Amino acid sequence: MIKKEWMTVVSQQNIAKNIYELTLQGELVQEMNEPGRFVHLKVSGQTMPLLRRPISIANIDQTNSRFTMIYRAEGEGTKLLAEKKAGDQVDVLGPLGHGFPVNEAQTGETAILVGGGIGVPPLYELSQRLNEKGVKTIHVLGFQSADVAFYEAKFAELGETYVATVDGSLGTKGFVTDAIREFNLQGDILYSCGPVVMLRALEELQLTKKGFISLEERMGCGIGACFACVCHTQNDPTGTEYRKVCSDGPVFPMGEVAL
Amino acid sequence: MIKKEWMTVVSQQNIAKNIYELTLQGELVQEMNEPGRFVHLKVSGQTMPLLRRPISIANIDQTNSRFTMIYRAEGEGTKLLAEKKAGDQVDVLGPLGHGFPVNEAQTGETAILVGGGIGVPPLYELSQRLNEKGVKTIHVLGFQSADVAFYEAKFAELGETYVATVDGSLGTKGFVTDAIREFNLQGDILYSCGPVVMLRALEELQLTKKGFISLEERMGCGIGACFACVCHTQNDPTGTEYRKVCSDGPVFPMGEVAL
Amino acid sequence: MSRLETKLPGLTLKNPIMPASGCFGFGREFSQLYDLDVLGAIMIKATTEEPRYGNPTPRVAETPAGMLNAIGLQNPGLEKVMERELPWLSQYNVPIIANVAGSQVEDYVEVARTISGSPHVQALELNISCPNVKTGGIAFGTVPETAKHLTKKVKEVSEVPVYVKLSPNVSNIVEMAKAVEDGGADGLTMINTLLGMRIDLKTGKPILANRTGGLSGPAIKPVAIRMIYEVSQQTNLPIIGMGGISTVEDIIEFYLAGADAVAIGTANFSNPYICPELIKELDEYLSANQIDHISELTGRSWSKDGKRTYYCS
Amino acid sequence: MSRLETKLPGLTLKNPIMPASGCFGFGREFSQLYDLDVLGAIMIKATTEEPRYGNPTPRVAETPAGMLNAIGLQNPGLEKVMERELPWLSQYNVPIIANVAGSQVEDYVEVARTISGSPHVQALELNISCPNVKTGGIAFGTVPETAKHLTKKVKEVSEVPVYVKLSPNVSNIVEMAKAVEDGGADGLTMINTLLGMRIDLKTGKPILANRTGGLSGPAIKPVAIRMIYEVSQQTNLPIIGMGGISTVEDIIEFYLAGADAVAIGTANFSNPYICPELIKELDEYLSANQIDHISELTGRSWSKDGKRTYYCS
Ligand SMILES: Cc1cc2nc3c(=O)[nH]c(=O)nc-3n(C[C@H](O)[C@H](O)[C@H](O)COP(=O)(O)OP(=O)(O)OC[C@H]3O[C@@H](n4cnc5c(N)ncnc54)[C@H](O)[C@@H]3O)c2cc1C
Ligand SMILES: Cc1cc2nc3c(=O)[nH]c(=O)nc-3n(C[C@H](O)[C@H](O)[C@H](O)COP(=O)(O)OP(=O)(O)OC[C@H]3O[C@@H](n4cnc5c(N)ncnc54)[C@H](O)[C@@H]3O)c2cc1C
Ligand SMILES: Cc1cc2nc3c(=O)[nH]c(=O)nc-3n(C[C@H](O)[C@H](O)[C@H](O)COP(=O)(O)O)c2cc1C
Ligand SMILES: Cc1cc2nc3c(=O)[nH]c(=O)nc-3n(C[C@H](O)[C@H](O)[C@H](O)COP(=O)(O)O)c2cc1C
Ligand code: FES
Ligand code: FES
Repeated sequence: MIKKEWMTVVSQQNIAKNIYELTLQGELVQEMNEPGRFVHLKVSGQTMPLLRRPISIANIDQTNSRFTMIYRAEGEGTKLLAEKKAGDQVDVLGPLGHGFPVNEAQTGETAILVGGGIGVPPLYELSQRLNEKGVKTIHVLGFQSADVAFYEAKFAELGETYVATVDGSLGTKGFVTDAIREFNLQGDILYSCGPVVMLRALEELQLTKKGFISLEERMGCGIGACFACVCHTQNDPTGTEYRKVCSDGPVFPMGEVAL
Repeated sequence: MIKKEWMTVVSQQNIAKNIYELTLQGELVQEMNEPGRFVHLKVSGQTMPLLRRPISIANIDQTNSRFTMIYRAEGEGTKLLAEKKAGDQVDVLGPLGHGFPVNEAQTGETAILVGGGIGVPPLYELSQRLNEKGVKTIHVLGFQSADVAFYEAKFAELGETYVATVDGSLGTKGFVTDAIREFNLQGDILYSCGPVVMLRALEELQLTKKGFISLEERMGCGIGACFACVCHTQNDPTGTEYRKVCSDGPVFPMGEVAL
Repeated sequence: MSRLETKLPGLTLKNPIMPASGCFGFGREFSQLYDLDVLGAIMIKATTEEPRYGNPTPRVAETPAGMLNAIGLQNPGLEKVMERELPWLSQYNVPIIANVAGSQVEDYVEVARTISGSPHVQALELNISCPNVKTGGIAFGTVPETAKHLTKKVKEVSEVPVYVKLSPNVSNIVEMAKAVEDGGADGLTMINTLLGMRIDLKTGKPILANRTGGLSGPAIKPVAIRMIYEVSQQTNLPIIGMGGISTVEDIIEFYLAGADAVAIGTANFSNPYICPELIKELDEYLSANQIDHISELTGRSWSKDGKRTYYCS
Repeated sequence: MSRLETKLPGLTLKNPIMPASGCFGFGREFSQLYDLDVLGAIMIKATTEEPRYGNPTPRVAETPAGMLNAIGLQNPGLEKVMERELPWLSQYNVPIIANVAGSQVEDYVEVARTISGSPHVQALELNISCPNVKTGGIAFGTVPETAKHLTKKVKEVSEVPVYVKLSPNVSNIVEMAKAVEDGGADGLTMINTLLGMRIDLKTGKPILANRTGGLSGPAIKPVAIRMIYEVSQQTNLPIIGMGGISTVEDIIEFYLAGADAVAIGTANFSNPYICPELIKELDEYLSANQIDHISELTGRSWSKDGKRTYYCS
C-alpha cells in the first residue's frame, strides 16, 4: 500500500562526486516488496521546492525498517536533500510504481543487469534478490567518468561486474554496450535502468529473449492521476495508447513502450 | 555604515509566549552607534520568504561584537527565525534608519520611556544609554496580558518601571496611558515605540515638551529606495510632503509626522 | 446543519472543498489513498469527444512556488468516460463536476449534451481556458463574445447547471465573467493557469515539449484572489475559487475575496492527502473562530455583510 | 571587447544588467552601498509632471515567491528630477533611462519632451503599464491602438530613443508589442507587474491600502519568459527583460528566451548588492561556458543562431 510518512535519516554519505547515499528509517519500509519501485520525496517542509522528487529504492532492509537511496545532487531539490543529516526528517510517499519482476528469472539462469549513471541504484536491490533466488547476475555499469562511479565493489560481491566510462577513466572506454561487446556477455534475461539512449541501444542489441527496462520521466503526482509522465506504446496505430511511467512503470517489458 | 553580513547566532531563547530573544555576533555590531535603529533580516537562504524582516536592536554589546533582538514569532518569517539555533547563520542588513537621540535629554533630567508590545525592545538599549549619561528613566510598558510580557525586571534595574496589561493580568489594567495617569508620571522628555493608537494617545496627552516616537510600516528595501514605507507629515497643506520610516525614521520628533 | 455544507446550482456539497480538474484524474488513484466520500465534490479531468493522447513529454516543469503543465487534455474520450469512469466514480457519495473541452463549438456542445445526460454528473465545468492545446481553447477564453456564444450553445443542450472556467490570461476578467453570465452560465470557476514557460539551461530549449504551459500553484494565488475579488463584486454568479490553495488560510482568503467554494489543484501533488486534511482543518478553523457557517466569509473583504448569495439554509 | 558590453538604441552599456524602475529610487541610497559605476545602466523611478505622494500605506505585501506593491508612482515631480536627481546621478559614469508616467497623453508628452532634453538622460522608458494608479495607466497598457498612439506622440517629442514598458495583464502580448513597434518605439522593456491582491485574515480586508497591487519577483518569472519568447520572435525591437530575476541562471534564461539586456527589480530588496554580484557572476559564467559574448545567447531557445540583432561589435 502507498503511504506517506515522515521518515528519519539514519545516515547520509557522499560516495562519489555529487553522489549521495541516503538511508531512511520508518514503517513505510514494510510496504517495500519489489526492487525497482521508487519513492516520491518532498525535500522541504516549505513551499519550495514545490514538487516531489522521484528516487529509486536501492536497498531494502525490512528487519531494521530501513531503506537506502543513491542520488545525484544536481538541482534545487536534490541539493537540499543532500543537506539532511542523521536525525532529520524527510516526507516520503511510497512505495510507488511497478518494479523489476524477479520471478521472470528462473533459478540457475543468468541475468544481465545494465545500469547507466543514476540508473544503477535500483539494480542493487534487484541483484540481491536474484542472487537469493539462485539466479546468476552479471553487472554492467556505465558512468561518465571514474569520479562519479559508485557501488562497483558492492556489485562485484554479487557477481561478475564490468564498468564502462565515457572518458575511459575506469573500465572499458565507451558505453555499456561497448563493454557488453568487448566481453561478449550473454545471459537469459536483461534488466536495465538508465538514460533512454542507453535503453534504446540495448533494445537494438537484442542480447536476451526477455528484458525489462526502467524509464524516467518528469512527474507531477507520481501516482497516476495527472498524466504528466506518459509514454507511447510500440506498435500503436491509433497513437492514443499510452503507459504512465509512475504507475504502470517505471519498469516495462522490453518492447512494450516506445523509447 | 550599512553592511550586510552573515552573523552567527549566539543564543536564542523563548522569553514569553511567542516572544524570542535572539543574540547575534559579527562585525556589523561595530556600526551600531545609536539606540532605536533596526536591522533587516533575511531569515532563510532560500527564495521564500522573499522579503527581509525589520527588527529593532534591543541591546548592543560592542565589546563582544554581539547584539540582541526581541521579537514575536507570528508570521512565516519570524517563525522561521525562531527555529535558528546557536551556531546558525543569519543574513543581516544594517544598522538602518535613525534612532532615538540620546543627546536631546540632559544629565539630571527625567525621561519617560513608553513601550507597547514588541515596541518595548528598542527602549532597552535607549534606557541603558540614558542612565549612563545620568538621565533618570521611568519605564511604562504595555502588553496584552502577563503571558506575553517581558523584560520588566531588566527595565526595573534601570529605573522605576510600570506595567499595564489590557486584561489586567499584570500591573495596571488598561493601556500605558492609564498607568501614566494612575501614577501621575511626569518627566522632561518622552521616548516611545509601539502601536500607532498608543503613539496617538501619547501625543494627545502632551506629557512632556519634547518627545520622540518610533513608527512601524511594511517595508520593501529598508534603505529608502522604494517608497514603500512613507508617511505624511503634520501640517502639510500640499499633501505631497513625506518621510520614509526606514531611512528618515523609524524615530521622529513628536509632531513631525501624521499618525 | 454543518458549518461546511454548501449549496450551489446543481450541487449539494457536504463541504466546499474539491479537487480541481486535471489534478485528480477520474479519482481512481486517490481512492487508494483515502475514501473519496469525504470530498465536497470531484472535478474530473477534461473530457473531449475523441480520446486524446495530449502533448509530448516533458509535460511538467517546476517554477518558483509553482509549476508549469502542458498535458494537452489527455483523456480517454467521451465514450470511455461515460461507460467506464463515471459509473465507477458513482460508487462514491460525492457530486461529480464534468470538465468539458473541445476545439470548436460543436465539440463542446456534443460532449456537454452527452455527459450532462449521465445520471452521475451533477454539473458541467466548461473549460474555455486551456492554454495547452493548439486550436480552440484560447479564443474561447479571451474573447468575450466568443465565450458568451459558446456558453449559450452549451446551456441549450445541458441537462445540468453549467459553470464556466475562466482564464486569467486576459486584460479584463470582469468583462469575460459578465459575458458568460449573459450567455446563461450558472456559475464560474476560476482561475485556470497563467501561460508561462521555462527554459532548460543545459539544452537552451524550453523544458516543456509543448514549449509553453500553464502556471499553477502558490505563485499564482495573488492573481486568483484579485480576479475573484473583482468578479464577485460585478456578477451574481457563484464562484468556485482555485489557484494556489494549499492551506486553510488560503481557503479563508479565497472566501474573503468572494468565493463560494474552492478547488485544490497542484497541492494534490505535493501532498496527496491535502483535500481530506483541509476539510478537517477548515471545520476546526471555523469552530475556533466562532464562525457559524463558512458562507458568512464570502466577499467579506468588500462587503460588510459578506455576499451570502449561496447560503446553505 | 568585453563579453558583457552591449549596444542598444541610445545606450552603450558596460554590461547588460541594470536596476529596474521603482526598485532603486534615483540611486542615492544604493550609492551608499556600492559604486554605481559598475552598473550597466540605471532605470530611475517613474517621473510625472507634478510631484505625487502616491497611495496610502501599506504599500507592499509578501506573496509566495513574490511581492505586491502599490506605491502609486510617488515621485518628486519633473522639475525636481531635472534639477536635483539627474545632475546628482550624472556624477556616475552610467547611462540613465528615465521612466516616464502620466494620466493622459499630454502628461506623458510633456514629461518626455522635458526629460529627454536633459543631457543626462540616454533613453526613455514609457511606463504604459503601471497597475497602481487610478486613471490612465491601464488602458495605455492594454489597448493596442491607445498604446500605439501614445508611443507616436512621445516619439515626436523625444530627443532620445524610447523604450516602451509592456504590461503582462493582457490577452495578447504580441499584439501590444507590434502596436508600439508601429508607433515607432525603439525598444521594449518587459514585463511590468501582474495585477494581484492579498487579504489579511485578521482584518478580512486587503493588505494593501490600494487593495490591488503589482506582483513581482520569482513567482512571475515563467510569465516573463513566455512573453519575451513570444515577442522576440515577432518584433525586431530589442528587449530589456525583467520579472523575477535573482540569479545568473535567471539572466541566461531571459537571454535564451530573447532578451538583449536585463533589469533587476525586487531582488534588490532581498539583497541590495545583487546587481554588482550578478554582473561579476555573469562574466564568470560566460567565461566558464566559453561564450565569447552574452549576445550570442539571445533568442537561442527559438533560433539556432540566436537573434544577434543587437550585437556589440
Ligand atoms: C522513477 C524514477 C526514479 C529515479 N531514481 C533516481 C535515483 O535513484 N537516483 C537519482 O539520482 N535520480 C533518480 N531519478 C531522477 C531524479 O528524479 C531527478 O534527478 C530529480 O528529480 C532531479 O531533481 P533536482 O531537484 O535535482 O532538479 P530540478 O532541476 O530542481 O528539478 C526540477 C523538476 O524537474 C524534475 N526532474 C529534473 N530532472 C529529472 C529527471 N532526470 N527525471 C525526472 N524528473 C526530473 C524534478 O523532479 C522536479 O520536478 C529518478 C527518476 C524517476 C522518474
Ligand atoms: C522599524 C521596525 C522595527 C521593528 N522592530 C520589531 C521588534 O523589535 N520586534 C518585533 O517583534 N517586531 C518588530 N517589528 C515588526 C516586525 O517587522 C514584524 O512583526 C515582522 O516583519 C513580521 O514578519 P512575519 O514573518 O512574522 O509576518 P508575515 O506576515 O509573514 O510578514 C509578511 C510581510 O509583512 C511584513 N510585516 C508584517 N507585519 C509587519 C509589521 N507589524 N511591521 C512591519 N512589517 C510587517 C513583513 O516584514 C513581511 O514583509 C518592527 C518593524 C519595524 C518597521
Ligand atoms: C497537471 C494539471 C492538469 C490540469 N488539467 C486541467 C484540465 O484538464 N481542465 C481544466 O479545466 N483545468 C486543468 N488544470 C487547471 C487546474 O484545474 C486549476 O485551475 C489550476 O491548476 C489552478 O489551481 P492550482 O494552483 O490549485 O493548481 C490542470 C492543472 C494542472 C496542474
Ligand atoms: C516597489 C516597486 C516599485 C515599482 N515602481 C515602478 C515604476 O515606478 N515604474 C515602472 O515602470 N515599474 C515599476 N516597478 C516594476 C519593476 O520595474 C519591474 O518591472 C517589475 O517589478 C518586475 O521585475 P522584478 O520581478 O525583478 O521586480 C516597480 C516594482 C516594484 C517592486
Ligand atoms: S506523474 Fe502524474 S500520472 Fe504519472
Ligand atoms: S522600505 Fe523602501 S523606502 Fe522605506
